[in-house]
Amino acid sequence: MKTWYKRTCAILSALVVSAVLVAVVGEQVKAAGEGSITGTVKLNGTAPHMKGIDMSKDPYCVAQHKDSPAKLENVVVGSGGGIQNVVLYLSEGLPANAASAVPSQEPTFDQKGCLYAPHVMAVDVDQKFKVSTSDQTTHNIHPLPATGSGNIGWNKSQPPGAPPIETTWKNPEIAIPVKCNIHPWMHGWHVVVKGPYAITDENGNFTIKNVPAGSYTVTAWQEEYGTQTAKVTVAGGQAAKADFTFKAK
Amino acid sequence: MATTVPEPPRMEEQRDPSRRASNGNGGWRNVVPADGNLRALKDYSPPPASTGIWVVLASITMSFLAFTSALVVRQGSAADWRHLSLPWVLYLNTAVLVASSVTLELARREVRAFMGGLRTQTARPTRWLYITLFLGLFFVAGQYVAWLQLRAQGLYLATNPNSSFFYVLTAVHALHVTGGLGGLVRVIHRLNKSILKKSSLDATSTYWHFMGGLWIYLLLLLWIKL
Amino acid sequence: MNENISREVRAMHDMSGHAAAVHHAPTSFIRKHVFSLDHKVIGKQYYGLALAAVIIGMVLSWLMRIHLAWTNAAIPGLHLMSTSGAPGDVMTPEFYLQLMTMHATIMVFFVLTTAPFAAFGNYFLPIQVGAEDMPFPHFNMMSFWVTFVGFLVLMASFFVSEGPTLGGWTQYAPLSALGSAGGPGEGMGVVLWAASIAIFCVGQLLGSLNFITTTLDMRTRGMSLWRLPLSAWSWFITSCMGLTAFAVLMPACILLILDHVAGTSFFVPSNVVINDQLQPHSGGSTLLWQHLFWFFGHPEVYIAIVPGMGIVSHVLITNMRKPMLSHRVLVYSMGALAVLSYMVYGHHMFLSGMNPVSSLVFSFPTLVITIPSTMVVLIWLGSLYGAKIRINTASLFALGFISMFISGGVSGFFLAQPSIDIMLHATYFVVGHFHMVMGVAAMFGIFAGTYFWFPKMYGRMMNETLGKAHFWLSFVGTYAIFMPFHYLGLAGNVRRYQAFVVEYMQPLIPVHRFITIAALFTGAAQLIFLYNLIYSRFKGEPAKDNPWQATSLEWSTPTTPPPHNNFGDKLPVVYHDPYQYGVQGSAGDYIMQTSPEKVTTPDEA
Amino acid sequence: MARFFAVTIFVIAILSAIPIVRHTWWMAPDISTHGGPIDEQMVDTMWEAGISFLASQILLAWFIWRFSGDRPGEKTKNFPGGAKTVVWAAFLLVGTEVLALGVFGVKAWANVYFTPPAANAMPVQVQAGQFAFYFRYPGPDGTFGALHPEMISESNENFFGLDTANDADAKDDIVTAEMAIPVNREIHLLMHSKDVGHSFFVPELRVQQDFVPGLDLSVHFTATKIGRYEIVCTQLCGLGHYNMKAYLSVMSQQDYDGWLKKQAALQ
Repeated sequence: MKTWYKRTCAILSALVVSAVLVAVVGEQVKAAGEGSITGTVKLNGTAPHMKGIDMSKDPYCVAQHKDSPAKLENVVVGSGGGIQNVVLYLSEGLPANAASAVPSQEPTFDQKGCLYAPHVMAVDVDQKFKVSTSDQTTHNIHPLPATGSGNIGWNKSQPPGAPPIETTWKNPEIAIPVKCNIHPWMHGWHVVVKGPYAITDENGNFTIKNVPAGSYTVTAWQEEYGTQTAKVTVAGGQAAKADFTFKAK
Repeated sequence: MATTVPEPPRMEEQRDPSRRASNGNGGWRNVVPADGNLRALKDYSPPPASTGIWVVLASITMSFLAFTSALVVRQGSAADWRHLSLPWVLYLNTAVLVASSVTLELARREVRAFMGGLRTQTARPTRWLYITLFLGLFFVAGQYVAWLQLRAQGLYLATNPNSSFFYVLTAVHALHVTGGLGGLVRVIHRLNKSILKKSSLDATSTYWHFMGGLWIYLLLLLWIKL
Repeated sequence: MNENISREVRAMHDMSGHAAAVHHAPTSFIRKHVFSLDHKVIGKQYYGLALAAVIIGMVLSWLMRIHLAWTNAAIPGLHLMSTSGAPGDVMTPEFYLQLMTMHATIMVFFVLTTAPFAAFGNYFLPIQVGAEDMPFPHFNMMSFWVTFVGFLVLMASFFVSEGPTLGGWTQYAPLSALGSAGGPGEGMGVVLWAASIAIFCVGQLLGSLNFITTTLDMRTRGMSLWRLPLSAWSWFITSCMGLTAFAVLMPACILLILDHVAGTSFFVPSNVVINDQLQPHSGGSTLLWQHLFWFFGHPEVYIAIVPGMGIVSHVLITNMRKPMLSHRVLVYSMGALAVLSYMVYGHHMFLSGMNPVSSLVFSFPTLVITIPSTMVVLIWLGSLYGAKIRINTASLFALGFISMFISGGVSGFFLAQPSIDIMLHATYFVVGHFHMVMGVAAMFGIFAGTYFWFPKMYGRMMNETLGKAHFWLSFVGTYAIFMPFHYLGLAGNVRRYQAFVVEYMQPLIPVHRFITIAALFTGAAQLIFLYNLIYSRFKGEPAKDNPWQATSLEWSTPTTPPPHNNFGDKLPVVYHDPYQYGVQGSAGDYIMQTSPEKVTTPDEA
Repeated sequence: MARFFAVTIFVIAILSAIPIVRHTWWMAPDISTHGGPIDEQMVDTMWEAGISFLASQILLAWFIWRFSGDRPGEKTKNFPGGAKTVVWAAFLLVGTEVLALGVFGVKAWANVYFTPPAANAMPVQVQAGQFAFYFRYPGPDGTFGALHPEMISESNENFFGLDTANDADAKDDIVTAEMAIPVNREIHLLMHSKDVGHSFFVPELRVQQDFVPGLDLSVHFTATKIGRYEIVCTQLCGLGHYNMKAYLSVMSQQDYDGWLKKQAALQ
């Protein structure tokens, strides 16, 4: 009786251990298969002058920018000519299963100091994202997808302290302008793509993660300068390189 | 404060039943029999239908005045007023509608004679009514043809203000005419069941003639303005 | 001619005339209580509709008031009404405006027009003229059910994706004609709104048709026009207004709907840019809508108040135990109001870009219209002199009506003048003015009528104690709410604001808090009325046929409530003017219109 | 009960009148040259309306006090004057009142709307849109550039739809979110709405005028007092209506010139 009990325990534990091993190893193999694309987006030429924003209509907004006057964010060029807020995504060559995978993390599109933070938000199709407000003044969020894009626009207000609006976009669209009518200067972008994407930081650097091995067309989108593409081949587990340069108008 | 001297029942105020009661001072229409039961005599006061129809026509008039002023204001508001050649079929329709008024009058004469009992045949005189009904239907159909002709010119409801007003005015009028057709059907039906009221026949025909007049007004308006 | 023909002929003669009114008492429940042809049932149905509507409208106003006083404070459970309209129970600007629009539309159309006019008028006009029913009972039934459908359509707009329209009950174009580009609720919401109002117009036109023909053709023997009670007169005059006003609003609504669904440009001008997008309309006239709307809109105000005048006079006379100083002056004044109401509509548009000369042209009749109104008030006051006023709930509300009407009336002096309108246009002064004069005053008229006629409608008296409590709270509360509105207006507080972020308005917020508290109390007081209504309907003490010793025909019906054909098998014969109270040489202090007693009046003696 | 009611009416009437008399809440002080007659008109009307209000409320209260309740043995009696006096009273009292108000009103109205702007009036254009006012100064060349609605782009701060690239007149136009005007200088305000109906209301300035889409109106006024005032929208224009406002700064001429330079630099 006792021996029978011991044997079963042994078998069971053996099974468990092997299962765990298989899982772990399998994971590593998969990870080894996925590479990434890194690079920088630069501006060739002098950065255009960004107009200041006169928020005097709403004293609250003015108060938020006492020390650093607000400026337009259509083209934000960092040190060394890197452009911020450029969205990079794989426009061709993505296998269906990778394209349909939806990232789990939820980006937040915040309203701060009567501006949008971030000014440009990229999301995957069906990826959940939050629209929140940190301001003590009421905003209305009004995304305007192109007619026929299959995305449905909406227009909702967020009083101070209102809970974030959580929603998704159903179809890829480059790009959906977002407005606040109460503060007409407020505008931002939702860039809806399929598959992995990245967005440049203040120095224009980016890294598209979780790219399966293969060769792709990478597209960079900037709200003023439009798109540029580059052919990139990603070897399993390697980091491919792709740099972009927009010409100043 | 007017007098409170009670009014004695005026038996001497007998009227002959055939004469249509005057619509004057409201209180003095009815003759009161000794037992004071008024119901038997009610038919000597003007039937509500003959008053009601004018009430109806008044409100219809108001509506079309509103449409007219809308048209005038809209024309003045912008320089996008384009000339529009009316479909020729409208003139045919006009003729048809006028004809229908005539036939309706013929019908009325017959029916009045019939109801008065002074007539030769026992068959009910529905012939002219049916003809009127047919002409009315023809008019509505004709209006539809007019829309088709306009569409053929590439003029849709929203093409320009003129076409907008053309469609709206003709459609609303056609709707009212259809209502009149309903009235005619009702008249024929009640006549066949011998429960037709003279007043409802009169009211229906008044309405019908008004529709004719209204259409001629609209045609002039469209002809001048568009 | 043979036998059967002559029978036909007779049939045709017998069936002519008032036959329409003669329909037999229904037996089935449906025909008795739902699709009834009986003007009394239809009147009650209208009253029920108004009651339901006023409850909704009042709750909406509560929510608005709370939000105005404590902006961005969470109202527990508000998200249940609209998740996007109240994220975290905090009201959004668009939701406030949507509630405001619905409050106004519900109150103006489905309460102030239906209750005093359609409800009481339906029930009592035929009885007061001594008829068995309206001449076109089927139209009458349709009139109610069409109105009911209109109400449902309006309510439906709460349940469309973006919610009801936020354009205000005046629905100024182009905001109302641009579709969703204009803002949340401006798409489907407006279409439903316009459809609902157009349907409502049809219902009221059918009603007016019946009212007018009833008054002109259905009067019993001896009931000359000048022997009609003032309430009957007011309903008659109102129906004449309704006939013309609603006939103008309907085309306007049709055109508005077309701008939405058919892409026409009646009201939307060229070069309208919203959200950086050029709107696909051109050449429309924005003032056109305002003209059409206000041509209806101003008579509508009198449609709401004139029945109140009639009902109040009727109630007051009975409780003063003496007739009005002059029956005819009152009637003529109400008539004058009706006629003038069409010439003054432009005073709503002084600053709307209309030619400044026409502003002056419109301002004079507007000032002149104060003369008939003043005449009405002075007649009321003059008649109170030497009266023996019986204080009961009905008469209290009637007297309260006069007080309200005065308070709301005098502010008209200001708004009639374009120069002052520069300071007061679109401020709370206007809101205070019309709430006093056509809102609350009309409500007081409805209350007076209810407490006065309830015994006849349901055969039971209403509870006086509860009634008086209801009156006191309402009367004081009303002044507490609406007097401050005028002060706010003088201080330049703009209406239709969901919050007061404008600096010069912030000091006024405490006033708004006071108003809100008053509004909550006054609203709660209406629950007393609601309870009284239900309680008295079933448990009230049985009423006699003529509990107020009144003279007009509704008090001489054989039974209480009246039988199906109102007067049994004999129609009444009228011998007297409507209000024979305190007549010298008479046994009692009143003579009913039906009594053949011969007496002489004081002025004859 | 009746007497209590009478007292209530009396008290309410008095209480309602107090804030008016004490000007607890009253119009903001006038800073315009044309506002005087308007204020006079307001005060006159307040007197006439106030008196008729108090008179009739108190009369009502008194009659209720005096004539309520059944007084056995006493017959009801009629107002000695009878209906005639009442009718005449209505006609004379109100008629004259109305006439007076009307006539004086015309004066006040006329010097706002029937006087053309002076030739040297300073032109400023205001554009209303959901939900902000933007202002345009013609710049050195003194002419406004043409408007191109299709070019309006709030995201690029081209609020008026100016073609600065090709239009010389538009190049030097100065667009601001705040309105500044020199004191004691007549302003000719050209009003343009880019979308729906709005209104331009400055209580201190005694100016209120609707914007009519598709129809450009203009008003003219002279501010006489330096200060910062608020422009608010009074015509329901959408969800942001309550927050559609801008500031009006009335400055001394040199301050104004400085301000304008600063704004020009920001373009």
